[in-house]
Amino acid sequence: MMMINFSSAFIFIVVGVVFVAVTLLIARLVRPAEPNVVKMSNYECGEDPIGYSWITFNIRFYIIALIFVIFDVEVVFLFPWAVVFKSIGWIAFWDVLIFIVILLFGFAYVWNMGDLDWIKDLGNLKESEDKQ
Amino acid sequence: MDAKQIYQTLSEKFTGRIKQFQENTHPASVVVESDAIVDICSFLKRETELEFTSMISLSGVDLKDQGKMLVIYHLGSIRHKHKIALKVELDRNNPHVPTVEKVWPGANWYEREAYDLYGIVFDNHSDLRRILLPDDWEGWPMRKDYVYPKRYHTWDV
Amino acid sequence: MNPYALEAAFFYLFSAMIIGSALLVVLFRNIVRSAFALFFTLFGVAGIYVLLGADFVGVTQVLIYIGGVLILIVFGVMLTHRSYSVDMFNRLGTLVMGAVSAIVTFTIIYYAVRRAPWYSVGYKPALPTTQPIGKELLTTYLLPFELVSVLLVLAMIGAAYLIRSEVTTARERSPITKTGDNDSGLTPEVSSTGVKERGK
Amino acid sequence: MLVSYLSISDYLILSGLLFSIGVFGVLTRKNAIAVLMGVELMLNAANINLVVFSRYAETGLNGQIFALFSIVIAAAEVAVALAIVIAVYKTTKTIDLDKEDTLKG
Amino acid sequence: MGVLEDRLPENILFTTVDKFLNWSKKSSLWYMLFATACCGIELMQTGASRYDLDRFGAVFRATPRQSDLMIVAGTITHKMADRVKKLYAQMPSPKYVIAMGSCANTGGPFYKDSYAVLKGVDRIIPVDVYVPGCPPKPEALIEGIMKLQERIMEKKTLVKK
Amino acid sequence: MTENSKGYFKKMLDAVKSVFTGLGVTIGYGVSPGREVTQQYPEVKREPYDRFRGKLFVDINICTGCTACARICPVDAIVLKTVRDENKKLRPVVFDIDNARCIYCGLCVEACPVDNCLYFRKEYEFSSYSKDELISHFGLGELPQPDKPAADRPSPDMPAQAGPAKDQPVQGKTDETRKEEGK
Amino acid sequence: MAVVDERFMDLNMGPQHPSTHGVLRLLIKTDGEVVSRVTPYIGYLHRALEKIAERLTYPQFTPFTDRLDYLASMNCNLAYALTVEKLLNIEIPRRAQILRVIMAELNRISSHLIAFGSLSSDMGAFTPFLFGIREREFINDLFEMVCGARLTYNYIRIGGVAQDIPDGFIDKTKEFLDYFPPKIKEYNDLLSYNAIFIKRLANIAVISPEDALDYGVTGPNLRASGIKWDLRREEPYLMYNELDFDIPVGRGEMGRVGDAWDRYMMRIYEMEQSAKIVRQCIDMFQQGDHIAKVPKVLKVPAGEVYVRAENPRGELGFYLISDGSTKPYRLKIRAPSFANLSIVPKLSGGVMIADLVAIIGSLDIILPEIDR
Amino acid sequence: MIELINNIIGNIHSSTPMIRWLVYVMVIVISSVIVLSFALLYEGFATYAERKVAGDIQARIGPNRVGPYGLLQFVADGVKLLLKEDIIPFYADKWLFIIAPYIVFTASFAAFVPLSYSDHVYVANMNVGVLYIIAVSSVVSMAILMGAWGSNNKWSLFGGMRAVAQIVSYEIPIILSLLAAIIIPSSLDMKDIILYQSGGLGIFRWIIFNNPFTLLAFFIYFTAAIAEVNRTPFDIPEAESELVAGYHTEYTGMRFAFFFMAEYGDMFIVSAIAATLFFGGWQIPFINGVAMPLWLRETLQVVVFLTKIFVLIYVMMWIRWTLPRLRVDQLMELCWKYLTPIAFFDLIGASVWVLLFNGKGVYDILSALFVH
Ligand code: SF4
Ligand code: SF4
Ligand code: SF4
Repeated sequence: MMMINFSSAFIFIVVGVVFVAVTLLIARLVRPAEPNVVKMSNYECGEDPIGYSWITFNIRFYIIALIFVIFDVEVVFLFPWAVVFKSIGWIAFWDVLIFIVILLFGFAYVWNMGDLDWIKDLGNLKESEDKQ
Repeated sequence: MDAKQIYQTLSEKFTGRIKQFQENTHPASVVVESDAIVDICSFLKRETELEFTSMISLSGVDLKDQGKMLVIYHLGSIRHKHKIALKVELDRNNPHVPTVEKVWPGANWYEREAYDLYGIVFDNHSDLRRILLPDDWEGWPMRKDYVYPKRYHTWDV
Repeated sequence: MNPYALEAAFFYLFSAMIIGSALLVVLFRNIVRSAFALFFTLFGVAGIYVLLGADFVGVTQVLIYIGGVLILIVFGVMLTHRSYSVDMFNRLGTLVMGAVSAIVTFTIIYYAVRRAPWYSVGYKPALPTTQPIGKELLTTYLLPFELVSVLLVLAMIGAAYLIRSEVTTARERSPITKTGDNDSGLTPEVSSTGVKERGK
Repeated sequence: MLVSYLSISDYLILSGLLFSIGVFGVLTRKNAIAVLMGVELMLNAANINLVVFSRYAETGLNGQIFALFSIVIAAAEVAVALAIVIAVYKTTKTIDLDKEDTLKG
Repeated sequence: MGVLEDRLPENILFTTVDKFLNWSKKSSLWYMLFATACCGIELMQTGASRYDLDRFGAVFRATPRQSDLMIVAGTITHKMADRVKKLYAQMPSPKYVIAMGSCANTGGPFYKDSYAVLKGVDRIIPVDVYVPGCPPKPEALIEGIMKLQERIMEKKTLVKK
Repeated sequence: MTENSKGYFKKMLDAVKSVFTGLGVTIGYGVSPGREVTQQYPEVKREPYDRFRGKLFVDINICTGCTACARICPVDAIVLKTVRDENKKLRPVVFDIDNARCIYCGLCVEACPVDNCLYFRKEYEFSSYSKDELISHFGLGELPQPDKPAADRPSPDMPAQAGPAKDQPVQGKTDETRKEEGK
Repeated sequence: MAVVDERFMDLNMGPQHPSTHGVLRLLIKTDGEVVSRVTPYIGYLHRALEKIAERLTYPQFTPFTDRLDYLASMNCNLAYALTVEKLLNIEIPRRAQILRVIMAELNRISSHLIAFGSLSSDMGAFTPFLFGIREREFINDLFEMVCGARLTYNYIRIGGVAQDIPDGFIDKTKEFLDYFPPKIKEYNDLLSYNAIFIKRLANIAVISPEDALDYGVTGPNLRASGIKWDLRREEPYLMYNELDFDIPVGRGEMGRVGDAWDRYMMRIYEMEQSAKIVRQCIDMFQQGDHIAKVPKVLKVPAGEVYVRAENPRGELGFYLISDGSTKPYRLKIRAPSFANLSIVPKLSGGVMIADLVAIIGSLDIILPEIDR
Repeated sequence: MIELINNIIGNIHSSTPMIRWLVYVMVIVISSVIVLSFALLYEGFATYAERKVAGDIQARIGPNRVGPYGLLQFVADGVKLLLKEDIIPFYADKWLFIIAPYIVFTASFAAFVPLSYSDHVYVANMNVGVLYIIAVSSVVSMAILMGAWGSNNKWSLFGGMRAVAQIVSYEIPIILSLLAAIIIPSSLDMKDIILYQSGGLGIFRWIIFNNPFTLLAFFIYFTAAIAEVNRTPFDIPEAESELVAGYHTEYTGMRFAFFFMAEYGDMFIVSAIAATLFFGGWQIPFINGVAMPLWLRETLQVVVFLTKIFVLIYVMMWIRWTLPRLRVDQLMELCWKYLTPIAFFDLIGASVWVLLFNGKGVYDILSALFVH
């Protein structure tokens, strides 16, 4: 039965894609198309874009994603645990408690090191604040 | 301190560089040499009895008939609640005056505006560009002899 | 048409998706596109897992690989992307070398697979896997299970350490020294006054 | 009794194909992250094998659990590898493997 | 050109379809959030509680890519004119323009003595409806929009022109 | 980055509390919408106040052609051309008000020496598809037509007909007149 | 191959951008979310008002002052009228003075309502914005009743006001004064003391008093920095010295003195004060002329004056040089927002893009006044 | 209905496998089309409802001209978007730009699969249902990134980056709070979870009332879910006042519509999860035990389930039109420093509760107490 269920998911995906495609096809039939150079240029509040938008991006986003991935992997392991938790009982609880505590150690570390903060050099700021 | 006293303080401190005192204007104005303006302004700002903490406004004026241009600095003090206007007379054909941007950072934009509209050049200004008009605009529109353009870019004005 | 035919159909479909997009991954000149092509590969692999009755692994594949690792990769690409560094491939020689070794690898695998006497237990009915996996994890694989946590924490700490030195704020490089404060964690009791006296 | 159209070898060949593509990517790419992507392909090929065995061979769920662990390890690997790549990039402004000896060594 | 656009012969069915399409166009006029001067305030007031443009299905969008209607509300200076042109160009067809207020119509107060003001947006982009006033009352703007709706209904979409 | 744990929870509680205060305000509107605020425009029209400055109108028959209005108008929205008729009275041959340019400032109305000659109506809905339609023509034209009510008689082609007059036409303010005034 | 520093992105915010309050353009140099430098570009609404003033007669220019700061047209009318009157040296009838104060203060409320509303919509809360406009409609009605226009009033004239108030105006104003204060409480509940809102604004873009003075920041923004400076008190014009009202000053309630939240709150407090002033004025009403005798062709004696008045956004000054003719020789407009905006580059090094929006919103600038 | 057809398949069990499978595929295709039409209808209606709710809260009316009560508004919007020109910016990465809407919409649509609308009305009973939904919706972030990067527009890129950072971050508290609920029925299957919550008058055995930790878990979940679907106060990826329109700035016409629909689809999904996991899914309050015909029960169940979802959606709209938005760093702070740790401790607390009381909820315990 399981495969059936997932095949229905697959069929949903197909139907979704087909729907989008068909709609865009219909749209293609009825919509006007009058491209010109300015129209195809990128919007930037009415100005000509300066430079390139595909530039290297801020590293903070990477840190967020990094921490997320680690947590993501961890919580995925909690799903099998959650469904057998009641039947196994306290042992399962302690097992997972250790599991989580180890993780929380890491979490405390990144928190402490300021990896969770967006702006990190608050040191200077503190000084300037003290002066005032 | 009223304007008269301010004038006296100034003329004592900057003998020979203060040209004239005009009492009938409101606020009373002191005409000063253009190259002394920075010294005078920083003096006015620093001196505790004067303490002109802020520059209220800076205006350019085109005195076409006299072949002159004026730059007028309106100064005010929050603490002492007095006001004064400083005037600098410039040659209309080649208006140049040192910037007071260092004294009041707020002067930056006012000077750019005067440059934009009158073509008055503020020496040593950090960023003297047109501010209100497009960069490719021609002429100094607030001058009395400005002729309106006929066409701009691709359309009629 | 029978369930096995359906399975076969799905298999070939997913295989096509995997192989096609994997080729794109290694062939696209534009690395951002490669990264996005990897999306389809991973998705196809998830499909294969499900097809093999490993629903939990399949879903995990989507959740971790697509929703996590791939995003990490894309971010990595964006972080190191330079708009003018287009040439991503080595010289032609390497290309040929690579192709040859890939073909050799495949040939070896192919013959190994074909030759090997697979004594298959045949087609097992697919059963729900989440519960058994949970049981196994908490019993047989308890140690690895805990080690996973350690490993991940170490990876997190290590990775965070590696890039931390690179995180500077714009203020350091900013041409203008700023006077304003931006509130981040340092808020002196911002909302302690939350709902205090209204108006005047 | 119906006969499966697919046998274990079909899956294994698929994984082999994916693996060789990964090999190709690893060998030919200059960009470190692109190489990493090749590695991911290979890892996925290996995972397919694991799951296939858990399905067709008498290994119970072990294959799947191994696949899970492998996914975890892949995630950790990518996280650390990318961190290295980024750290190197930030100092040298390139992740070109030809020019970058630190990454090679 | 769309494949079907302006291609269909005129008959009852197609004219009805056309009517329906026009109805949808007129009922969903998303206007661009674009206001330069005083008229912009009245534009805001029009969108706000008292007049509630949303009743007509008109909501604002911040990007020209998703807007149908550009309400030029306010003075357009020469410095701004290029941007207006560009924004107009970046809107996808079918698109409409309402010139709101004297400034957008003719330069209004700045018609005579200003060197910096564009004397009417119709010099740079095509205008569908002119709404007079300085600023026009919100009611006047709504009336202008309704005028525009009437005009949209008269247009043809798929049927041959 | 050690957070004061008391502050941590207090902050949270205050935040939650203030959020709920805000939600309380909006749900008040949510359950009893103050819909009466909205005036459903095309059906419900609020009558503008008496002083409302809408479209300009001229009672051309009592206009003396003094051009005061045209001179005061800061944007030259009024174009006025007068000729002297047989009684030596000024007669506004052309009296165009460009509604697309007028800024509804009311200076002309105040300047007009004749009561109720130039006045604002409460009319404001006159948007149009073309700019020319926005010019209202009130001029009397060449020939006197006293039998017709002149107030809003449409005479689109009037300016063209207003040929050379016998006397020198007194024109609405032009650049030259402007210069004179301002010395 | 142009090598750019790829860590930074140059981003245009405006001229068409929802939160630049018109047509301001900010060129932002940003490193991801953090802004490293902001360069404002203005002049997209430069309408040459100063030049127009030189080409029109004194009364003719009044309507143009409406377009100066259109959110506070009355105040602009007033400042201009005061300037010309100063040169003319005429006495304004008492009734006209009271009327002027009422109008100026009502207009201050309506202007602050927009300030309040637009800041709230910049912060992502759209509802308070509409609430602000809803109350503003009430004031617009009042103004339409008095002068027939909703936005560009042209009501306060040289010598007085254009017309006396119509019947019913006083009652309606009183009605408004009763209606309004509860709404302020609503705003406070909904927005001012909302934790998110405070978090967004407190400690953001703190303007120190020194900076404020250096850059010529005036009005509520200056007062938020803790300087008690209100021209209605310091240089009383009209009959402000007879009125009893407080001048709210920034106290750093939620963070530091002079932060964005303080600036925002100044407006809320000032609305309350303005309502109070209007109430007093209504009690002080007396019969009399609404306008002094002013000659039809107005020739202003030669001279120079700089007159300033407290506008909702700060000090609006007119520097007028008259050569004795019917037209100004030079009319320089000292617009409060011009100075207020010029501090933005200084404030915005190191803030985030979202903060930039908060800064612009909390300074409550208005473009026509900056560009003139 | 689907169950019904399943029964038919059971009846034709004797027929050849081929026919059986054909029928089965047909059933799924048909049901997917039905769900699709329902989703589209709902999405259209939701946009209408959003505007109406906004209207209510903002003391205005909202759409009321287009069709009766403005009900046809979304039809008009949809058809109009169909008629809009399609622009692909010249410098965009065309493939990514084109693919993104497909994935966004499909992912949001595919998440509808495991939902259980009533006892017998469901598409598929996945035994990893909850996890499946989470996994499928996590794909959205990838698609958004594609669209944002593909647009080659700075605003889009900002929006995309923010969206991804936000969506992935908030996934953690979501999963953790869901786990706190999942350990009680010990299943990931939506139907099992709902069946577990039967009894207790159809209300008191809802998981949200099971213990204090699940109550807290619901609030964590709901907060995080609002962030997951990018709505105010967490709408920074499309913050109008900051980023113009966020990641879909460059999208026009239909392509934009898909993003838009996906957003509303996601709202439905997160509300459906909340309704299923915390509010007893289709358990009918009070009259659950009453005997009634099957069709009536099924209908009622569907209605009840949808009502629960719509109430939650209403709350989301209500919040949207009340609160200002957070800044991106505050958003991250909220997630990592508040929600995540709290969710962790909540999970631990919930599991302790389960062990202590053997999985019994407050209701069970109390009724046990009172019965004895
Ligand atoms: S038409 Fe009048 S109100 Fe409108 S922008 Fe121009 S001056 Fe302002
Ligand atoms: S209202 Fe003002 S602009 Fe209009 S015609 Fe009269 S004077 Fe001219
Ligand atoms: S001012 Fe009055 S009387 Fe004189 S021309 Fe104008 S409308 Fe006629």
